[in-house]
Amino acid sequence: MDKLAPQLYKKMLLIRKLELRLAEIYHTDAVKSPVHLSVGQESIAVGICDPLNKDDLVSNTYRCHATYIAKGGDLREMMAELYGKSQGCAGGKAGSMHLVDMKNGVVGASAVVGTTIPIAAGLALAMKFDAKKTGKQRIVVSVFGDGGTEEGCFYETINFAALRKLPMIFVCENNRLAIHTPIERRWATEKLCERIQTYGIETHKIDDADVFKIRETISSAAEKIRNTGEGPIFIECATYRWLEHVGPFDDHKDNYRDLEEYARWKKNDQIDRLAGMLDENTRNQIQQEVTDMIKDAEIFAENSPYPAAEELYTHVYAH
Amino acid sequence: MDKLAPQLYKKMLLIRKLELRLAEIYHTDAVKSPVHLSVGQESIAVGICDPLNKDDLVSNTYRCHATYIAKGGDLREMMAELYGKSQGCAGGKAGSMHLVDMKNGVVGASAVVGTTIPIAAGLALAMKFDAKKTGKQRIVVSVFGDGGTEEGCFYETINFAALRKLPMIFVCENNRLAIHTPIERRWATEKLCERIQTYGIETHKIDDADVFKIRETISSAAEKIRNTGEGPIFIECATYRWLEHVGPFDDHKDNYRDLEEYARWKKNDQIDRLAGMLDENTRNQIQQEVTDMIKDAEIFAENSPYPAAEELYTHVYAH
Amino acid sequence: MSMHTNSVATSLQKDQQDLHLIRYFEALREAFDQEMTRDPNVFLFGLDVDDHKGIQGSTLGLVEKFGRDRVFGTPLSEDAMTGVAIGAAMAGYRPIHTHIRMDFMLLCMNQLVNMAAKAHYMYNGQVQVPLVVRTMIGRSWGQGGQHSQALHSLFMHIPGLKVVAPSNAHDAKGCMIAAIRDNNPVIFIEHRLLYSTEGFVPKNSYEVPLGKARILVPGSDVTIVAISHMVMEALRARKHLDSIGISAEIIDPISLWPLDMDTIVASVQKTKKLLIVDNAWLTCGASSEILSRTIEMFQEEDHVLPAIARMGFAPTTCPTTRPLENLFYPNGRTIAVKAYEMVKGKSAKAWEPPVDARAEIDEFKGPF
Amino acid sequence: MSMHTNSVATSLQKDQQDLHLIRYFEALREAFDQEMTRDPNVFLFGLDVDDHKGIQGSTLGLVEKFGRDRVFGTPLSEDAMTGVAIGAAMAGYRPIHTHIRMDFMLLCMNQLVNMAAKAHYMYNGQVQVPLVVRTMIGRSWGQGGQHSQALHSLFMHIPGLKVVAPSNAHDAKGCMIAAIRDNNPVIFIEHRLLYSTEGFVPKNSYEVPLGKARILVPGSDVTIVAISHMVMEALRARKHLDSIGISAEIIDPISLWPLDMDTIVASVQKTKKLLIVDNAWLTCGASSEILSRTIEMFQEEDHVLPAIARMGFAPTTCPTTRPLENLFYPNGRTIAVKAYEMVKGKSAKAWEPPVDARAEIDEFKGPF
Ligand SMILES: Cc1ncc(C[n+]2csc(CCOP(=O)(O)OP(=O)(O)O)c2C)c(N)n1
Ligand SMILES: Cc1ncc(C[n+]2csc(CCOP(=O)(O)OP(=O)(O)O)c2C)c(N)n1
Ligand SMILES: [Mg+2]
Ligand SMILES: [Mg+2]
Repeated sequence: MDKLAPQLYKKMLLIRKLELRLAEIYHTDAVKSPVHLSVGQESIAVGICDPLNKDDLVSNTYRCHATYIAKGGDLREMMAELYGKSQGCAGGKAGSMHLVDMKNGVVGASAVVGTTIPIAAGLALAMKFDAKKTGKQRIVVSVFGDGGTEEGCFYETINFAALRKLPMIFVCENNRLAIHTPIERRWATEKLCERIQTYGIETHKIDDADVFKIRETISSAAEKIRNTGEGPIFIECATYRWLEHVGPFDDHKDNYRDLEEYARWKKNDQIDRLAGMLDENTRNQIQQEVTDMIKDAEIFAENSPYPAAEELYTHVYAH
Repeated sequence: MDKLAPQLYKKMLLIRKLELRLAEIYHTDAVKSPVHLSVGQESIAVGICDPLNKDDLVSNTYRCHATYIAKGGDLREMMAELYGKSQGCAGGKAGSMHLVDMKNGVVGASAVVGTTIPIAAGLALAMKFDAKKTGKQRIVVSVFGDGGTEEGCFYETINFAALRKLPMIFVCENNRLAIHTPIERRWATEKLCERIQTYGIETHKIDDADVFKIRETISSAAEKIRNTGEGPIFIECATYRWLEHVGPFDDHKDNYRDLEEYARWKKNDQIDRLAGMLDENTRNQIQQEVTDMIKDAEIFAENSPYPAAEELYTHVYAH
Repeated sequence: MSMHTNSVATSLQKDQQDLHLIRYFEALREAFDQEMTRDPNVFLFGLDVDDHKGIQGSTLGLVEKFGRDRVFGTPLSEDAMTGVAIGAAMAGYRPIHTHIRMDFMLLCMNQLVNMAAKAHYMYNGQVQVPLVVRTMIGRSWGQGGQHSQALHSLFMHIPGLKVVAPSNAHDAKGCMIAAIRDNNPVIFIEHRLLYSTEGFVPKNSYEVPLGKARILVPGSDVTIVAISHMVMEALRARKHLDSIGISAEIIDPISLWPLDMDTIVASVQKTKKLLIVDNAWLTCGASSEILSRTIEMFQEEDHVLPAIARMGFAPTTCPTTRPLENLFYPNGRTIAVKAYEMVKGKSAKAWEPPVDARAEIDEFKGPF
Repeated sequence: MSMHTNSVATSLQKDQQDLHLIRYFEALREAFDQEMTRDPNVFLFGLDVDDHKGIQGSTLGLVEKFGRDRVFGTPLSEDAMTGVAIGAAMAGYRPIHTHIRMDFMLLCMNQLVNMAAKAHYMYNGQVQVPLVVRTMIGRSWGQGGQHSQALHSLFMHIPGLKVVAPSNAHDAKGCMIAAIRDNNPVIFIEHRLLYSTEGFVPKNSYEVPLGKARILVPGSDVTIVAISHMVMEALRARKHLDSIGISAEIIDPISLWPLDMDTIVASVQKTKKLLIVDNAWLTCGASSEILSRTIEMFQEEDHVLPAIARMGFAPTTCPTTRPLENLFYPNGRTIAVKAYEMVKGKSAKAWEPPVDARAEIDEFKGPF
């Protein structure tokens, strides 16, 4: 824990501070993209990505800032992408909902719920093939929301992944909301893990968003898959979205959610918790580093030029 | 059982004899349609449909002859449809894979696997609305194969039906084959009922195709739904397809299936079984009735004219 | 914004005295309200139709008025929910199913094309599918490739479906009422950037018939047929052209299928020039079809063939960044220049219209 | 059947000496075999590709030769399996995904349109999606509305996808090889009724380039552009026309996107008449696009506009019964009559060509 706490703290703080900075500057219109912030949910992204290797992959939804950062996605390129600049991770063509950084193992995110789940399985299939040649088993982590599990392709993918024993970990970030609709209006029951077990899949349910627990669960799951070459493993992580579905504000006045639940989650904030585990020096140092990184990314984004007109026509077809 | 055995026997025999007659005449090209025969599977259709009311609905796949007949679909119109004639149940526009007879509660079948499952849920939703006005709860039975449960829309529908407590019964005809692919290559596990239970749905698994058992299960399920206005209920029925996937022949020489399994199922044939329960007189009389009905339908079909050219353009849009 | 919708109202609603000035989404809501009041079989459902934002306001208040049986949200299951809508429609109800982005309809193509479009024909009239599928085209503020598609031509291609894309509050209300009453599946295409535009709308119930185009502004030199949000751009182009003495006739087909070619061809017979501006890609698009049918109808009558040109989305995925996005879409100025070239000939000297105010685009920053 | 494929082979393969006479499905199998041998990253999967029927023979023997890792069946999950293919392609593999009916592709439009078509662009070149989606158009023997659709225009509409529809064994093999090697998603459209047609096919590996049309038979009086199985009907029409002294030039675009308009326009400049015969519905179809681009290119060059006509499926769902199905499709005789009218003028006296032998249609009774 001596090294782990500061490491996880730093990653979570980087996500939190960066997103709050986005929220702060959003009114300036520098960020010209709908932002789906993960504020309050950081422990999942960090718990998942921390034990992964650089050449493992994380696959995501439109709410992708947190995993992008946690997996080691390039911060400058992320910020430039949000600004719509040519040095963005996708040259300004993707925006906030489709972040991508293949060199750091961040698979392109998608704005269509559920879409990336089977694609992650395809990447895992490729890794299974690869492992037969290289002897080295990489893994994919597929992250999606509770809403994502309502799309048919989720079950199609689960069945296929179990049938082919694909080297992947499914992670459901269950914040009990899809936009404003509570889970009770969308799920017939909440026995998701029980259901997934009927496919012969090992499941874990973590209901307190404890970053160490998430990290440890992923870490042993990853090790097991690497050793045997066989997955998948399924993890459901309870969490809570502090801010509005899309945009920089909180929406607690909107009266569609239980503010006591929010208060409970806020009290359980993993960033506060880990801050409390560090000495002041370390904490200050990390906070400074994080602030500097964000500043640096912002300056990079500001200075980056917008893409030239001819970029409209690049990469329509691959050559 | 006194009246039940002859009644069920007659329905099963009608399906069997009609389909075997189709197989017999198939080489004459009178039937110009790909036929997916249910020979060997008749007890499911009959067990399901026998306890239903005329204004209840059965919804089906392309392998739809059996349920069409069992639910009381017009036999002449069915035969004329297979012949491509204007007096067919769909005027010759639908053929074997899309049989329909709304007046007798047979919802139009579809050649695309899975497609009719959510549509059945829509019909059930309508019946739930209707019941609030009429006080009478009709029900829908949605029938599909083991392959059908692999399509994402199946799970989407199950979740929705459970969430809204729709007045419907799901019946999976599990013949362990999708075309030639055995279930082991398609299902990660065979815990289908366990999985469906996680939605809070009552399930029943019938593994011997016993027509009385199927009838009784459906009958109590239907009664329960009618009384409470709340479903759904899920039933998995094991069965076995005696003939090839599509076409009039058996394909046992093709070596993709376990012939011992076939022999076991043949020995368990519900038509033979019920024949054995009847006295010779009753049996003979039923056989004669069935033969006459088929002959009558054939003559009707033969004499029916082909649709006129202008029929190509009728019913493209409803007015 | 009221310029063009004004003209619609004045030119067409002379005898419907009781107008009010409302926005596109309010016009839709009024249609739902009136039809749900009139016909107890109409119900409205889909993701988020019942939340406190109410699909950008277009469904607000309906739960309270009609109850949760007739206005309800769903799980994220576009495919099955479309099947549910079809089943309910077959049973005699009139569902209105809502997608907040047209891109999501790609998840339910099987149900729409294989069942909704075909059921009435394939079952030889035994069932009807009186279904309205509302769907919104997104645009701007970095929505990008998967939230900005306009896929109407995919539906126009399929016999059995109807497709409408009203461009103003008046037609939104009237078309929605006609679509709800129609006994066929109707793909009802809204455009996010039209939601806040205002128009004079009759307070009473009325139908804008599916299959009838509207001449928004008459003109004599060139016919501009524009679709959905491109109607607004075409009207801007018309102003530019007017300023240099070119008179453009602006036609809004409103209904993309059935398609009122008679109105278009009559106009082109007068102007001899047709510029089609689709709010979509060109290839196999509505623009190809309008061009093709115009040529065919002119040939049929042995008329001299008119000059025809098309504009639409750039043949790329929609990029998020503003400078590229601006190039992706036609606009009032590029449309005006194209029409100018058609009227004046290729050798005419270059003309650059002044920059437009385009409030609905320039000021849009959500909500999404 | 060998008539037209013969002519392809003789006119185009003069220097590829080592030919053999094989059927369409065998040509496909040869392409798979050779490419899978050449490139270990190619794999083939989809429902039933590994059973003893092997997709009408086109995949037979491949499991035995390449093993179950590279040739495998799947559950009935078209949507997710398409995502799996895309993921594997992004990871550097070259999957060939198979659908036995084009109608089933409606289940995976989201993956194809929102991801496969867009990934390379949206992620600015960070990934490629070298994917082949094989899909078969069904026809005849009561397959009807949900097993006979030809939906190529839906894919042509979407930037980022390529679409090919070879009409003969030679092009099937060469196009498949080109499609497998292409770094983009390619929708590869086969037609069930072409499966048994024979053609001379080089034994070696070769590419038929995506984006190049083929003049199958040269002619001077009218250009007939025909797609997929309609190529066979157009060749029958050519014979009828020939018998009354009309010389038709038959063009097979092979590749529907990219579309080789240059070859088409050069032909029409010669013949001044273009008849487009699509194996699909007309509205927003390939025929609209070919017509539109022809007009645009002629206008661009200030050429006198040619006479253009289109034929295709009747604007209905495909009925199963033979008499109606016969009316649903264009055929050699109706094509010939249309071309005759275009050449002779509307007032020409009626002409009725003799009945054709059409073995691939008349004798087809499955297997399905
Ligand atoms: C297929 C699809 N349907 C609907 C939407 C609109 N939409 C965007 S986010 C969202 C909610 C998703 O909820 P969940 O998966 O739980 O993720 P969360 O936002 O809670 O992280 C919805 C319905 C979409 N993007 N894609
Ligand atoms: C969506 C779709 N995919 C594939 C097919 C091809 N197909 C026709 S029947 C069939 C097998 C279906 O198996 P199952 O659901 O178990 O029904 P059974 O034939 O055993 O009655 C398949 C794959 C289809 N018709 N529809
Ligand atoms: Mg959620
Ligand atoms: Mg089966």
